[in-house]
Amino acid sequence: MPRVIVAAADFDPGAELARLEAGAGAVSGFVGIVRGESQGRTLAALTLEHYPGMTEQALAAMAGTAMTRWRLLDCLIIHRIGRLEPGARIVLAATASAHRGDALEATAFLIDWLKTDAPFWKREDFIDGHSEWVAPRDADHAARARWVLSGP
Amino acid sequence: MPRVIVAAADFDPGAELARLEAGAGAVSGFVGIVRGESQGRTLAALTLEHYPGMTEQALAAMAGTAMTRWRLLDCLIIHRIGRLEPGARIVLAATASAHRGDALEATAFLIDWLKTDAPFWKREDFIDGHSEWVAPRDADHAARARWVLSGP
Amino acid sequence: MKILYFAWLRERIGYAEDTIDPPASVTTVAALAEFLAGLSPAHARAFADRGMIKAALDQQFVPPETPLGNAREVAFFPPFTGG
Amino acid sequence: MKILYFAWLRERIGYAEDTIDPPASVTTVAALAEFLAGLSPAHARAFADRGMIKAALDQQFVPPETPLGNAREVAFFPPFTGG
Repeated sequence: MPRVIVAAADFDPGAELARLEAGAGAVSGFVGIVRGESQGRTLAALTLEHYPGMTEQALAAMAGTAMTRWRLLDCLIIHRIGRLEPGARIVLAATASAHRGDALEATAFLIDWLKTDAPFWKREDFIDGHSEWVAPRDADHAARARWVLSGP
Repeated sequence: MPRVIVAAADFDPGAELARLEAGAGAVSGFVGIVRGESQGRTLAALTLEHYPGMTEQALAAMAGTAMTRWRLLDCLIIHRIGRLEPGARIVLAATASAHRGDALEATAFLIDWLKTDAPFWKREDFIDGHSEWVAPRDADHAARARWVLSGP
Repeated sequence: MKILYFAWLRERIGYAEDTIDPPASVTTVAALAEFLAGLSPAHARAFADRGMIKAALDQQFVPPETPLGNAREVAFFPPFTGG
Repeated sequence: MKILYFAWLRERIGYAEDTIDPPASVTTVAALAEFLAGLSPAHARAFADRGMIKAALDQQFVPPETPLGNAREVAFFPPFTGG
């Protein structure tokens, strides 16, 4: 059963991956972390906002799509919200399968779709006091398009 | 600095991934696990053999190639040897980068090359007493060829 | 009808939620955005860059020409950036 | 010259290592395999399926036609299967 969590609290990637190991041959995990700079400027924090209800639904739909497109035994998305300082974990996408290809591809799919299709918004607060809302980059849309054009 | 470990001892994926998080924006990890069956027969254990010296060298070269081909901050391969029962971890490949694409692709690269280019041999011991040495599958060679034909 | 604002729309308007009863002439998401832009100078600022604003009807992402129908909750927000 | 056997080669031969001084006529990896196959019935069995056997000279993977040169360690093994 795919699991989806949206919460302010931090998560434990090791414990989550261990939970996916039972009965699997392959477990793949991706952890996204707040970087210390953006566009060459030093970041004080990232603030993540979501749309309660809609966001959880969108992530569940995404996890469901991954379970259908690849032979997965399990699938997990954890996404944090609120104020996150550099070095903090933002997101975990993890999948379990019998064979490695399914887990690796499905994890990349989840991360690419999270960038463009999950109802989250990010504000970058820089140490110089300036703040800016992040717009999705062209590269993110290109990464997502990979999965639309070519089925597994 | 890429790290390479070949050992009988189990490893802690969570602790290893946490170590890669420092300064990174993306950490990707893959854990391979002994499955309970092979070719429809129930497995008692997998026995992994390596070539001391040559194996470590080959893994270090592979990690070095990954560091050169992708923009990685760090890279880790842990591969177990000896008798491993179903459910036991066999291998961990993990990478850290600033952006997600590098970590995800480099991890897939490491796992594909480990299947075909690392001096390891596996014997499957089935519960019916039968034993068989595993030969690399055509699919493994096809997966490896992806990385030879198309540069990142 | 409940109207929700997210990210810089919410910041520009100064709060997260309006409850309004739009006139009968407002039948689509685009027309609703137009109507909301006239509510106050802050709303006008928030809705100025109309091309950058996306919408959801009852938590379903929809294009601007979508009829409001019996929607009870309409949300306006910039493009998503998760992950 | 140290000869190492791995996986089913080791199992068929019954031990992991030979130390031999091959005749001067044995100048390549393939010729060495041929020579080892003649050492005992167990060696003959191990080296029967020559097409399935790979080799390394001083821990460098090499093709069968490679000259032995001054190699001090030659290893024979089936194809790799890690991961």
